[in-house]
Amino acid sequence: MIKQLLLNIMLTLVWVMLTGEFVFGNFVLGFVLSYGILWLISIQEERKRYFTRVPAIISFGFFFLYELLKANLQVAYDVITPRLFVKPGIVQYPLDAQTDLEITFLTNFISLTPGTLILDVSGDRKVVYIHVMYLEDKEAFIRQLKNGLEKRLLDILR
Amino acid sequence: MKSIILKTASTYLLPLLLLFAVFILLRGHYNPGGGFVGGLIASIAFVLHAFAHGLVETKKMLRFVPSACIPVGLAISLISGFVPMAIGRPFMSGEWLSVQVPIIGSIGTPLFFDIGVFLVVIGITLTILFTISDGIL
Amino acid sequence: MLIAVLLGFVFAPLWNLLGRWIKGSFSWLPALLPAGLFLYFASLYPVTQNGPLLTSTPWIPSMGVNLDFRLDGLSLLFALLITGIGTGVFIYASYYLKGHRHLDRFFAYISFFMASMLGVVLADNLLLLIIFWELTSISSYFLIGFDHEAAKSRRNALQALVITGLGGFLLLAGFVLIGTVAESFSIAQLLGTAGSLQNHPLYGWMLALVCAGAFTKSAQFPFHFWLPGAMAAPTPVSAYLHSATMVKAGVYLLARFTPMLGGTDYWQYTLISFGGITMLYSAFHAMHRKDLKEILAYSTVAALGMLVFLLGIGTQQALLAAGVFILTHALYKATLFLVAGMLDHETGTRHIEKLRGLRKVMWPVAIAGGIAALSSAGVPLTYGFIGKDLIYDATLKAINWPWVLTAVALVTNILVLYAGFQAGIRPFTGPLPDHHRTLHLPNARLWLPACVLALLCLAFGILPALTNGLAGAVASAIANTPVDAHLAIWHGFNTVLALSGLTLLAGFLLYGWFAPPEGKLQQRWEHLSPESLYRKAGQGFTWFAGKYTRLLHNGNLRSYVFSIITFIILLLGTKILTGVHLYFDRRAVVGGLRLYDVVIFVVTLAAIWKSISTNSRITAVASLGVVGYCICLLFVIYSAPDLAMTQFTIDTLTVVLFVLVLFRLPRFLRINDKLWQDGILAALFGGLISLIALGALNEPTTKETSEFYAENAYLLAKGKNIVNVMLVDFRGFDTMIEITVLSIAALGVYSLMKLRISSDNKE
Amino acid sequence: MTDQYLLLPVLGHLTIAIALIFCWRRILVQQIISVAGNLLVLIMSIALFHKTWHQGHLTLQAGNWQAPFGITFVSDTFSATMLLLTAFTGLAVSMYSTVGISKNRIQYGYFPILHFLLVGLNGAFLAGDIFNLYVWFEVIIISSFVLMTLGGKKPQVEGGIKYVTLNLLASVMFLTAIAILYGLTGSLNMADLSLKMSGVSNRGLADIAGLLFFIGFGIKSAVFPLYFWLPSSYHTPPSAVAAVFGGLLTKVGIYALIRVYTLIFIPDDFTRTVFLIIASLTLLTGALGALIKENMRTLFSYLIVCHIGYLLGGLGLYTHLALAGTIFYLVHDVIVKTNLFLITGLVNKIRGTMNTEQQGGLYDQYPRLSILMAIVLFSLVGIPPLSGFWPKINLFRESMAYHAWYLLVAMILASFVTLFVIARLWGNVFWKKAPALESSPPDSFAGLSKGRKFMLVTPVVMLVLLSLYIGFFAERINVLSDRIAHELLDPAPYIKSVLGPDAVPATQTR
Amino acid sequence: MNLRDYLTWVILPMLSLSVILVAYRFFKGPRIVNRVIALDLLITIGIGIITIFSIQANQATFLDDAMILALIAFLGTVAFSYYLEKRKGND
Amino acid sequence: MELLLLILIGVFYATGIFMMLRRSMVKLLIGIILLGNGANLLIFLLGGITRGKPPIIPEAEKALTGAYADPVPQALILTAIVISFGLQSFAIVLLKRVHVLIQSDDLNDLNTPDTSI
Amino acid sequence: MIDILIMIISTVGALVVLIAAIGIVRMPDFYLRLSVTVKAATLGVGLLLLSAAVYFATLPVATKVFAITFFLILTAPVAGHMIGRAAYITGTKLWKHSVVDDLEGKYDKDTLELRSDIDQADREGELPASNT
Ligand code: NA
Ligand code: NA
Repeated sequence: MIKQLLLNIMLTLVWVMLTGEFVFGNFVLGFVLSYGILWLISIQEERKRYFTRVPAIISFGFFFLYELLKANLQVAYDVITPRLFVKPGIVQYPLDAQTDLEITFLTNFISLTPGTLILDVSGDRKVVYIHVMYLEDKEAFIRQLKNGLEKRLLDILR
Repeated sequence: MKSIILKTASTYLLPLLLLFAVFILLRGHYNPGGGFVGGLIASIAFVLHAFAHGLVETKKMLRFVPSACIPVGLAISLISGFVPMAIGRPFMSGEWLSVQVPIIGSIGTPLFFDIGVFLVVIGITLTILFTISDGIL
Repeated sequence: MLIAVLLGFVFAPLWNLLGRWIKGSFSWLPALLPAGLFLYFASLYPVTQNGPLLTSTPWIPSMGVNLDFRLDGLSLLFALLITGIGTGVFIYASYYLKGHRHLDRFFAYISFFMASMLGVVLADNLLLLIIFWELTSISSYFLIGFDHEAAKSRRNALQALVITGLGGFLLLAGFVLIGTVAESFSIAQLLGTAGSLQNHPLYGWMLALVCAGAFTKSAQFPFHFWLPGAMAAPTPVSAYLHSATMVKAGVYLLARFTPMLGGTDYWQYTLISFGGITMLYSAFHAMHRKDLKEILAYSTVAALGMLVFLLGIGTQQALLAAGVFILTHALYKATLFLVAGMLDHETGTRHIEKLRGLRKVMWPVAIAGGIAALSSAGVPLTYGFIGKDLIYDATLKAINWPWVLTAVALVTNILVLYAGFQAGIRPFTGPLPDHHRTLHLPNARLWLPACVLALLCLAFGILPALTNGLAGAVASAIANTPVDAHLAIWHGFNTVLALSGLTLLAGFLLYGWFAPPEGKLQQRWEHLSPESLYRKAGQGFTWFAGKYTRLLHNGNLRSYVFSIITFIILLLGTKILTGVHLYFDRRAVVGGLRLYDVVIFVVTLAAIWKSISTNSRITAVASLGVVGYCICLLFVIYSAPDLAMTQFTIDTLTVVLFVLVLFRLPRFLRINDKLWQDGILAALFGGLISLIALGALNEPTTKETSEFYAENAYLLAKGKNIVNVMLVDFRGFDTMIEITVLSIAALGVYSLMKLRISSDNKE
Repeated sequence: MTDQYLLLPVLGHLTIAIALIFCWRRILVQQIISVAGNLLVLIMSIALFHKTWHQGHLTLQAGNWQAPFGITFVSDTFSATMLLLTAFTGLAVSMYSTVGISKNRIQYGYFPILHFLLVGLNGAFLAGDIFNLYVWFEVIIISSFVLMTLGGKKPQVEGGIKYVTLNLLASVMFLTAIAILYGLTGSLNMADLSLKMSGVSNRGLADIAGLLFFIGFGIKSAVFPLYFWLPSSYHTPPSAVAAVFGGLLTKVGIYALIRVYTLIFIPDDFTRTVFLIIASLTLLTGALGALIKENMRTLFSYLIVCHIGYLLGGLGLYTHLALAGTIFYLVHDVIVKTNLFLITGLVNKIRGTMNTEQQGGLYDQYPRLSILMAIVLFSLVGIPPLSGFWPKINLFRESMAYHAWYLLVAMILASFVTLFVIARLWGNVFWKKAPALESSPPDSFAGLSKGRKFMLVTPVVMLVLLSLYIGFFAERINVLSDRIAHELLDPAPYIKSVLGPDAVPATQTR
Repeated sequence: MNLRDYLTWVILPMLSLSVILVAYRFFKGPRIVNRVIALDLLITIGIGIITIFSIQANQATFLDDAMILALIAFLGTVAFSYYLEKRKGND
Repeated sequence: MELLLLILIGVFYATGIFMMLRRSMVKLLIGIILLGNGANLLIFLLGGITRGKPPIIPEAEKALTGAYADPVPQALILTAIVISFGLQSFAIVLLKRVHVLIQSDDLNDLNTPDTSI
Repeated sequence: MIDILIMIISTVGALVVLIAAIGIVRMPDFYLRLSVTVKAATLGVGLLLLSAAVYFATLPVATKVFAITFFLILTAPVAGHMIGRAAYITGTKLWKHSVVDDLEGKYDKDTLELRSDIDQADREGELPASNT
């Protein structure tokens, strides 16, 4: 119930921002539209404590940007220099994330980080398979991901 | 296709895309967009959902049979054309109300016409795609 | 007169409605129709003596087609024959076909025919004439095919229709030509300006087309063979249509056109040669036939040839002879047909070797047959004698080669005598075979008409002056100048009499001594006969049609496309090479190029190339996607954001569509033949389009519509995106229809995928 | 003169079609709505014809935008006549379809799509805007695609592929022509184009644009050598569908051709010669094809091709009389060809086959029906004074006047072959005894109830009466054709009615 | 050098070069998967080009097209993946 | 750019026809799509192309002034694109149906209705 | 000043895009190419968009730029996952110098069900709760 309302308000805001007109009428219109759409597609799953940890989000954002830049530079360097340093491999990575949303968030962020790409999630949602460009040590890679990205992300989501 | 990631993504993309579709529809008179593109985007949203969740799920989620949009949309467009005739002007003359609404601008028969187009496009795209993918998605 | 003509058409369906009575005891009822009409026309005889009787009723004045009728000597003679012999035939048929399950239909057809025939001879308008002309062909078709379950009937009916139908179309062309040249379709007006057509540069065509109509209808060599084939019809029909009336329509036509087209050398040579050959050819054939009706058919053809021949000679004597011979021939030939029909009806055979001594069981028939045969031979005191006299008189007084023409006439007459005797006398002479002893005299309704006609032969033969007025009127009408007729038995001892005597003598000797072997002639020359040549030509034509049709329409879509594109290239190429000025304006065409333009261009070209050259379907689809996205980019750069959006969404959807369908389909066919041929054609086509586009690009254009939209989109239509305003307002109707198109497509997809019809014949 | 209700026949069908989609699965309701709707549209069309006849050109500016800025619809005598013919055909086919079309097809949208097709046809006849005409053509082809393949049997879809491909090619050519035309003039309104064409300096390009239209419309009207799709496909759909196709689809191509070649372009000598030669070849090709076909509908398909030659020939001759003849022939052809395919359907219902060799005995079994059919067949041949005869006089006459002897020969030969094949058909189907086949399908006509028989036969009777009317009251039709030819050759009133009285067409030598 | 020229002579050529490179991969393949990612990248670069072009032409309107591209390109890739899984590599 | 577009249009028409002349049904369809693109570009080109000036009236103004792209061809192409989409969808499905019935991609296998009497 | 900023941002963006383009040409196997393209392009285009936002400096444009970037970030990894997975299933080979392939043999040939191979013993007891 609350989730629906939140989603609704969020969509209304997106609407207003998209249209760029901060008029009362536009809020109403946006609310009505998103209400209609939500009614149309009714998503069943309920989720608790939707977003509470704003600071965690901000910190995660900076962390992610840092990772992004670092890895991008690495790839860029590799691409424009004549020799290739890549040591690719597909790694099975056990998940702590459980819900679909958690998994999706996690995988998306892993993929967005250069050098790593999610290929698939196992049917039982226990592991993901990650393609890694610079794989020096499999165990170290897994550990680093566990304590870095996944932990921070789950802190936000749970 | 059994992908949790795609499923989740499409679940959240769907309302966004639909909202966007309506946005594109309504602003068409002032900016690029309009009933066609709006309708196409809305249908793409559903098609994406169908790819992720399977056709059966998508149909279950929809509160209407997509093909029903066709006659309804056609009827809306046609009626918006007939309205001016009722007051003695040629078929499809633009008739405008004096109120102004944000984004949309003036409310008039062309707007309803475009809404009809929007519905028809959703109806036909979904009918075609759902019919073809019946049993394979 | 209009009513007189139309009565037959009115009664035709009526007989059908009265079917039950007609098939019962009221079968004589229809005969009242021709009888009444005969009396009507007979009553008009005095009126026609003072010149033609004309009536006119407007029908289609804007096309110059009116219900104009004329009754002059010529028409009257034919009208009387049609109704008079018609009466006899109706009565005869009412018994001959008694109990036939389609007797009502028979009377319907034959009334219809009678009316059409009356129309032909009475029409005073060329187009009206051709209408009735075609109707006679059609009704003849139905009558020949009356016994339609027999394959032979159907075949012969079709054959007759084909020949006369072709003639009809040619005649129509001829009439239209004459009408165009003379600026009138009215016969009266044409007769009034007679003489002007002969000098027209297209005279030859007029003559050829009219003759084509006349010769096919009147069974002139080499179109004659449909007539013996038409004997598949019931005998009353043969007697009526194929001896007395319809076949003479061609003769009538030539007679009618004598003043308008006649009198020239072309006319003479054409008619005389066709008529002469026909006479000899068919008289000779008549001698070799054993089937009663075939003998009569061929002798009829000979008589028709004689008539054409006489019209070709074209002197007053010849025209008079033709007029009298029409009557003579109609009387005796109808009689002979009726007799033949009775013999067939009673004995069940028409083979002359099997028919002997029948005078003993059916004497009135024998008398009728005998008189008719004598008349055909031209024995004095029969009307045939008068006719023959006039013919010799005409040939002897012909302008060119009188003796040659006379010899032709003589030979024909001798042979015709033989044929007449074979049909009218031989069956009744000699001993009666045993199996014919049980026969008895048929109903009077059968023999009475024949006897009446035979008596007329005799009556006119003894008192030829009775027909002076009519014969004169006929000749006058044909010649378009007053001609007096003085018919008499005795003209003194002269060449004509000698020729008549010679005819009789030679004929009797031939009849007495000569018995042609059966079928030998036909067997030997069959493959050269016009009929078999016609069949071969027909087969050849059909063979050609098959080859041609299958060559073009061979079932391969690509060959269709190939032909169409070739045609387009030839058509437009010819036009461009012959009459289009194209030039290349460097500034307008090349100016303002940017790097990304070139990149987009190159990528598009490469993607197109990939999409046509790849062997993988999915790669082709992906390449198409690239093509689409490049176009989308072009649209953005060249100021069409709406187009770009639509192009992009639709391209993506098309990819989805392809993907959903494609994986169920087999791989691309690996056969890739005719690459060069197709490639060159396609390149030519593309080049052509580019060239045309270049031309159009260089043309300056006004932009007043776009300017109107730019100025008024917001002020009048309250929108700022002009393209969208056009779509929903200025040109909203297009959009309305466009969504209709989409809806139909969706319904189509739905039904195509979901509907399965199991049963084979369900529609 | 402006007429707000000009579009009623179009909008009427559109409304009916939409209403029919709303009652998607209800067969009886659909049948009733369709027949009643067609009757209604017939009345509207008669009213429109009446009004056009008495008041001259009627126009409607859709959306109230003055020409050439909006989309214009014009009803002149030609359009109104075509509308009337379409209405009669529509009514006949709709009635016939209630029994002649299987329930399955009705459940899958037969009736709405039939009405959509009629929408397209009526719209095309009224369109006064070249791009709008294109869109109407698309309505026509897409609905014909659907009707062609509805049921999805093998020959249907096989023929459908060819039909679809070649018609799409035609659409592309049409669109290409529009592009060139817009590039040359910057206008789409046909009346406006008529004025602007005279200002185009590059005459050759204008002729090229015209020829592109000729190719586009030529494919649609199935002239040689663009006809291939027709004999590949017309015999595959149900007879009722084939009847609309046979009666109207190729004619709308000819209509458009006549329209653009009288209003926008004037054929130069080259184009006229092309038309005449193509017409002759069309006549011959159709005739030769008809000669060798044993399947009734294939045979008739070739006859459609053949007889298009008369129409194109008349346009190529391009004189008043020739155009009048063409119009007359068009009027005759629409009614007769429709009826021809309807009776084919009846024969098929009775005998269960379209092959003439396997048919027979109809004359004995159904004499009255046979006579009815005979009238249709002989009208087609043009046995005078039935309807097909009259126009030939003008066409013969003008081809002589123009010294187009080859056209004359082709017309005579085509008439002759038509006569021959029809007579042969009559012999085979009606006269001959039905061959006693072990597996001959049952007569599915005899078993029908009186009411259903009525629905099947009434349309045939109606159309027979119409063609008899055309034949016997040829004066009326001739006056009509004459007036249409006059209007076509003098477009000034058309232009003035669209663009206002001040629009002055350049004096053109015609 | 003003902004417009800079975009025209530096940024757009860079993007054009990228297009050429990606197109090369598209045409070279090998196999459809490589083409699909190349196609995806082409569209992404297309978004960039449109963005730069909108600055250059001073027309924010074109960003709407970029938005549509961003939204929808995804569907194409999903469809291709779907095809590949169904066909299991059989082109 | 006009020159490049001219060439491109010619290539679209040529390859479209070339593909229609192949024996494969799928290629036929690709040909139809290419032809349609060619026709659209032709309209676009002949309507006159303008860089970077879409026919949209700016926020503050009430009418479009100066140089701008001709909206008419754009509206026409838009209609044409959408219509082609409808027709192509139908054609694709028809193709699928044909394939289900004859199990072949070869157009030469499609001549039942032509060669049957 | 603003112009300089735009130039810098757009140059960086274009460079990133260019590197991705070079990468897709140079990388030896499919997975590496995919890896390079997905994010490099996202980042690059994001920067280009940012430059547009700076240039126009209006809220609607900023919103649009935000929306586009958001969509790209949301969809690009998913798309990469989809096509990468499809590629693996259809047998696209890894580069010959690849270090490890944990995925090998994990897809069920018929159902394409992906196994995890950890806690084989546990699997019998607790089946995933929300398996569709
Ligand atoms: Na490197
Ligand atoms: Na131009």
